[in-house]
Amino acid sequence: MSTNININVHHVTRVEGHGNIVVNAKDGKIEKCQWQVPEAPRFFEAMVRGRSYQDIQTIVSRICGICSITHSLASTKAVEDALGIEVSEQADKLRILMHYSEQLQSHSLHVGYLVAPDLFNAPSVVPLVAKAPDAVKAIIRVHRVANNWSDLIAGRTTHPVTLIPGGLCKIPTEQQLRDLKKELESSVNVLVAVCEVVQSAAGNLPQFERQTEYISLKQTNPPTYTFYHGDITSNDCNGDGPVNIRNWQKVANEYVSPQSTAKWTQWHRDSYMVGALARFNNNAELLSPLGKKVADMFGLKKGNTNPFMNNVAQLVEMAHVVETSIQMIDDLLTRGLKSETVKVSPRAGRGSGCVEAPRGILFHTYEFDKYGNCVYGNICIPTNQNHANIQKDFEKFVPEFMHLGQDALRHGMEMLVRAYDPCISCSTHFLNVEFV
Amino acid sequence: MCDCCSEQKDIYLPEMATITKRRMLNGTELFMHLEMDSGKELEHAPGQFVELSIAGLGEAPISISSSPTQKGIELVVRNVGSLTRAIHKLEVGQKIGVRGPFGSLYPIEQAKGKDLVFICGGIGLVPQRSFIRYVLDNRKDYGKVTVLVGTKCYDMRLFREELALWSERRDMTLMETIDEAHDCWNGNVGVVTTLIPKVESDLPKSVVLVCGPPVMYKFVLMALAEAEVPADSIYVNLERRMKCGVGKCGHCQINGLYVCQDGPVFRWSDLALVPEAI
Amino acid sequence: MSVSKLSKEQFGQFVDAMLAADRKVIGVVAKDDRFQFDELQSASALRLDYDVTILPPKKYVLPQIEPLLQFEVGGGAQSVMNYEPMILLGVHPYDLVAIRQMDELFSQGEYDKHYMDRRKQITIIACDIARPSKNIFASSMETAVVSDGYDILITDIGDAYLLDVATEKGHALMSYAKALAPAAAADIEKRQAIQEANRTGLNKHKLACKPSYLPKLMEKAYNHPVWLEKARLCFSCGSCNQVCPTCYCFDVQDQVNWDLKTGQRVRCWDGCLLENFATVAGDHNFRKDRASRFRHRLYRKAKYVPEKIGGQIACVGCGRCITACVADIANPVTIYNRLMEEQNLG
Amino acid sequence: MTKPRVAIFDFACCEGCQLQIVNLEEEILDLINVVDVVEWREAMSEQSHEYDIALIEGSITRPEDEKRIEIIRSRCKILIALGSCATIGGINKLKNKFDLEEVKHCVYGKDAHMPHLETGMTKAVHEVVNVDYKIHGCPIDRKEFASVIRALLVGKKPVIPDYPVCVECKARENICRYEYNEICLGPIIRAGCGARCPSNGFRCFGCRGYVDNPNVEAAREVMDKYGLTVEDLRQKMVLFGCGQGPTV
Repeated sequence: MSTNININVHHVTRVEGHGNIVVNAKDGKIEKCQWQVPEAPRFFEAMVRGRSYQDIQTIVSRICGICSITHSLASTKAVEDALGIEVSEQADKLRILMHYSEQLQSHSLHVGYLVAPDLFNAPSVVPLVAKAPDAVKAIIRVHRVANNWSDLIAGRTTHPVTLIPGGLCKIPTEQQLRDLKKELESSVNVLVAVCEVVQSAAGNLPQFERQTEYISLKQTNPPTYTFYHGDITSNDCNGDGPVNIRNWQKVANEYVSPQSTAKWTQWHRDSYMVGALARFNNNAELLSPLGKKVADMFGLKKGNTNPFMNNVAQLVEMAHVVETSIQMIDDLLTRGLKSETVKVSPRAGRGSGCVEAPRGILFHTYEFDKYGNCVYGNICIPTNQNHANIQKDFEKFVPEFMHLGQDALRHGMEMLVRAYDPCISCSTHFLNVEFV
Repeated sequence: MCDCCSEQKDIYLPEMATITKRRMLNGTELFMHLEMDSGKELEHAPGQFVELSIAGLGEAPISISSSPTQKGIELVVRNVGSLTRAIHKLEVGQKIGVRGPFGSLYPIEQAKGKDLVFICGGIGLVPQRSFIRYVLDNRKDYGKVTVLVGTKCYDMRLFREELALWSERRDMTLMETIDEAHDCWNGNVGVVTTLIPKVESDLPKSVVLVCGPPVMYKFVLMALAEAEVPADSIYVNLERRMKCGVGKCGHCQINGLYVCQDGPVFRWSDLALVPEAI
Repeated sequence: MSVSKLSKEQFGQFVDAMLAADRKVIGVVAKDDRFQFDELQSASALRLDYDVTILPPKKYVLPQIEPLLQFEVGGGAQSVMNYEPMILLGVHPYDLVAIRQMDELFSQGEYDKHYMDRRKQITIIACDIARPSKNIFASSMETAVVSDGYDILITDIGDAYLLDVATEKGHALMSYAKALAPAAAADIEKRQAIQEANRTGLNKHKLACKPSYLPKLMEKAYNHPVWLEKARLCFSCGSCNQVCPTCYCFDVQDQVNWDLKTGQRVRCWDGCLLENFATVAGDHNFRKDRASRFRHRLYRKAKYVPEKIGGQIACVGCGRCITACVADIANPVTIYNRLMEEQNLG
Repeated sequence: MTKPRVAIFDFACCEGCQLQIVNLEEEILDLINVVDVVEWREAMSEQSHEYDIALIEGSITRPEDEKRIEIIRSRCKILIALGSCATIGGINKLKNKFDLEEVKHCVYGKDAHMPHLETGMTKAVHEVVNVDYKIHGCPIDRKEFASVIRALLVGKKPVIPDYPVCVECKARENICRYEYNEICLGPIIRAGCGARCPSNGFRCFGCRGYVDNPNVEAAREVMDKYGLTVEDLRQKMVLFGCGQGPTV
């Protein structure tokens, strides 16, 4: 088998944004092995300056169409932190419900439309329509439920409009929540069916392990498998964690890599991983019963170090958010929905907001002048935090799988990139792989 | 509300017609002859229009160019949008939807015994032709017939063969002009108003029928006023955006008048106090 | 037919009985701190004490989007006419006048079977105004009280409703009412007092002339500077058209299904204030200036439509356009009064 | 009849408009019944240089992007700009208000000079190549997208509204944001979205761009009436409105 490898994937497909893979090896010796991010930079942190605190969410939501709800939540929390705004319990619950809808939206999109073709050896979901129509329809159904859910609570599936500093400018009616609950209950079986389909092909996920640091939110009061509240933690935290989200820069330690228009990050090691697998590894014991059941289906256990299992962790979370949301809707209905008005006055201050995007932990920080106009913005997105880890994975993956030949290696590397559910449009755009 | 009307037909439902002839008159104007699939005649009067439609592409008001004295109807469709582009692609034997006829008529009765002067600008010849042919088919009912035809440029001229025949007829006078000189053209050059002084009929006693693009009316009407043609012997044929064709949708309204019902043919004296008309 | 009486509780039972019998009832319900006509789920949601609804009930008489035909692309078509019976509950007198005008407009000349067939399926339970809205001027337009045109007219006399059943259609609904008692003379007097008060009292903007004078007023006003002055701030947003109970202009469009073989021809609300309302093929716009479109609406209300329907003014004084206009230029009374003033001066 | 070949490309954007195509859900099966999607990097691995219709998402921000869009234009018969970034430059144009060197420095600090961080003025697609149709919005409305595509497939000019959002907002019986003394750009912004934001209690912030003839002067003059200032209006108009026409 040839040990000369020349992989140059310019713009990996079936990912959000642009990324390249470049591998070059001669006589079994690796000369170059790179994950590159050539996305056109968009400069959000510069653009928010001078804008009113009311408009920050509208602007930064546009960082990413896939996790726009997450960006909206993180930025709104940051604005509220800066302006000292309290949010009611009802609004807090509705926001979490809104956030869960995006987890389901994004995970079902990723696992169903972007990853599944790899597992079933198809170039896209289109040929699968003929091959496995029921499975495709099941995933569409789950995706539709998630989108209707976002529509209801966020006002739109993408770029939410109901989220304002202090609360929500529109809340669903109790009848709408009851209808949503029914829809979620009826989609549990569909979701399990989707898991079974993926399980049938899970053997196609490469066996690959690499020890790394896993970073996510952790909420102890009450203990929750959290996406929204809590502090920053990692499996490497000993005396130095958890870290308050206002100090996120101490965790991310951003730097510019020549391979990337997006900034890279590191904490205790030279790279870390964020996302579903990181959350799972830090919080698995807090999953809902159905979430645990799905993890068991795949034999996924806390402390897993196979990045490909991030896809499975996403399925686990899909089950978790659906089941947890049904419970939350019951709580909301028991208390009864009240219409709330929020009054906000601008003041000078700096604040941070942190939530878990579907693809990992996300940080926003803003500073405002006394008129409520933004003077500083800093955003650190999950995919950027994963770039270095992808690079490190590549460096271990290539020697281990080089013997399979160039095509299989390239395919495996593309799958590895996809497993991270990268959202390069967030940073700017994704990955161009160039092997020189 | 009475119930006696419940058997009424749906005014928005087109009837199907078949294209029996088609040819291009110039680069953009398609001439078509249609026969209704019901086998019946539309029984229109000169001046009226139909709503022509291709299901899926929409509907447009189109003047009828033929005289009711002949079988079927003739239409001219200019290629200006996606519907008319699709109509241009239809071939003989294919179907098209027709609603109508709608609108007011030329003064067939009132003009009897009088001299007629038709002033046609560009595509304005199309509806005028309906009345011209009707008059020629009922020649003895009318006095002198003069037809003035102005076209922007040589290549745009419509009904060339027919105009050639008209020019040879002794029972009518045809005068033609084009706005822009052309190598193949020996006739008049200039806008259609330049022909008005050449009309031999006693203009103040004639019935004058005007149809052309929106910009033309102002100048023609000024010229006719100068020639002392009374406003109640001038008829204009107007174009507006029409959706329903039946006086409901409001699009074609000019002040208080509905072009689709009160028009398209108006007596100019009725429009004198209607500022939006011209 | 006669005037009967139902206690408020019995009236609620009457409404619930109609709903229980699967009758489709459109009633007035709260929308935040405003009101709207919507399909009623239970009598408890009904708000007959409303001031005015955001949109008039025309949305049920002439829906915003309505299929006219179903077709095969490039082929034949069939009429779509499947109209279910409906009860419009709580229509104020001014809105009733507007619906009656529309009935006339859609049946005169070419008979609009789509409109009329639907309309015939609708039973109107009108309701005397219990609370004036902030911009109502129905008294000025002589539309604050009606004596006919409804199937049933109800009046809130405090502890009970009086029901004036005027038609067979109305009478048929009374089978859902229990404990119906004839109204006593004192009740009738109460009703008269309410109606008399409404006749003159619903007048937040006072028109300086009789409405019947408006067509004449407009004859001399065409080139008045007021059109340009007001229209300078006009967004051409058509809000005044949308909320107007007497505006009925529509557009017709073809929609194609995903099979690309079938589709429907629909009509949808349009508005003469919108920039391209009068644009024809070839992009010539016959009413290009904001001022000419602005003027057209007021002429339509005060002159053009009245000429078509025997003199009735096509403005019923609901005041919705005044509320809806962001630029605050839509108030017809302000404009008519200004014309009156200057006419008197001159 | 062979199915028209459709390719979807993205430039500087959030990819939310492509997502709306996916969000057609079951209808996407209808879509692929009537067109051949031959290239769509976000959703499939296949690629092609031969296509009839190109859907372009995103703004043009770099010289290499200008070249790429010119090549796409030369290969397609119909080019459709998809979403605000493509139709009006979208939120990306906020950048044009700043000095570009300063912007790079603000985000990347001492590394701002690195060649892969090069950026130019943000342009809408029609500022670089000829655009046949625009599907507006941030993100696009999937129903509108579907109806535009269907219209084009039967050879009909799609109906893209040229009237303000107020038309649809009134139709949905929303209470006007101005009645709450809030700025809403609805009166000058192109409809077609079904007034989604005001229907959810949020002001229109103008993602679909101006109507052809916006009365910006009126927008300025009504501020006073609602206790607002022209500066407030300017703050809102700049978000999606940079450089697309008259301003205050």
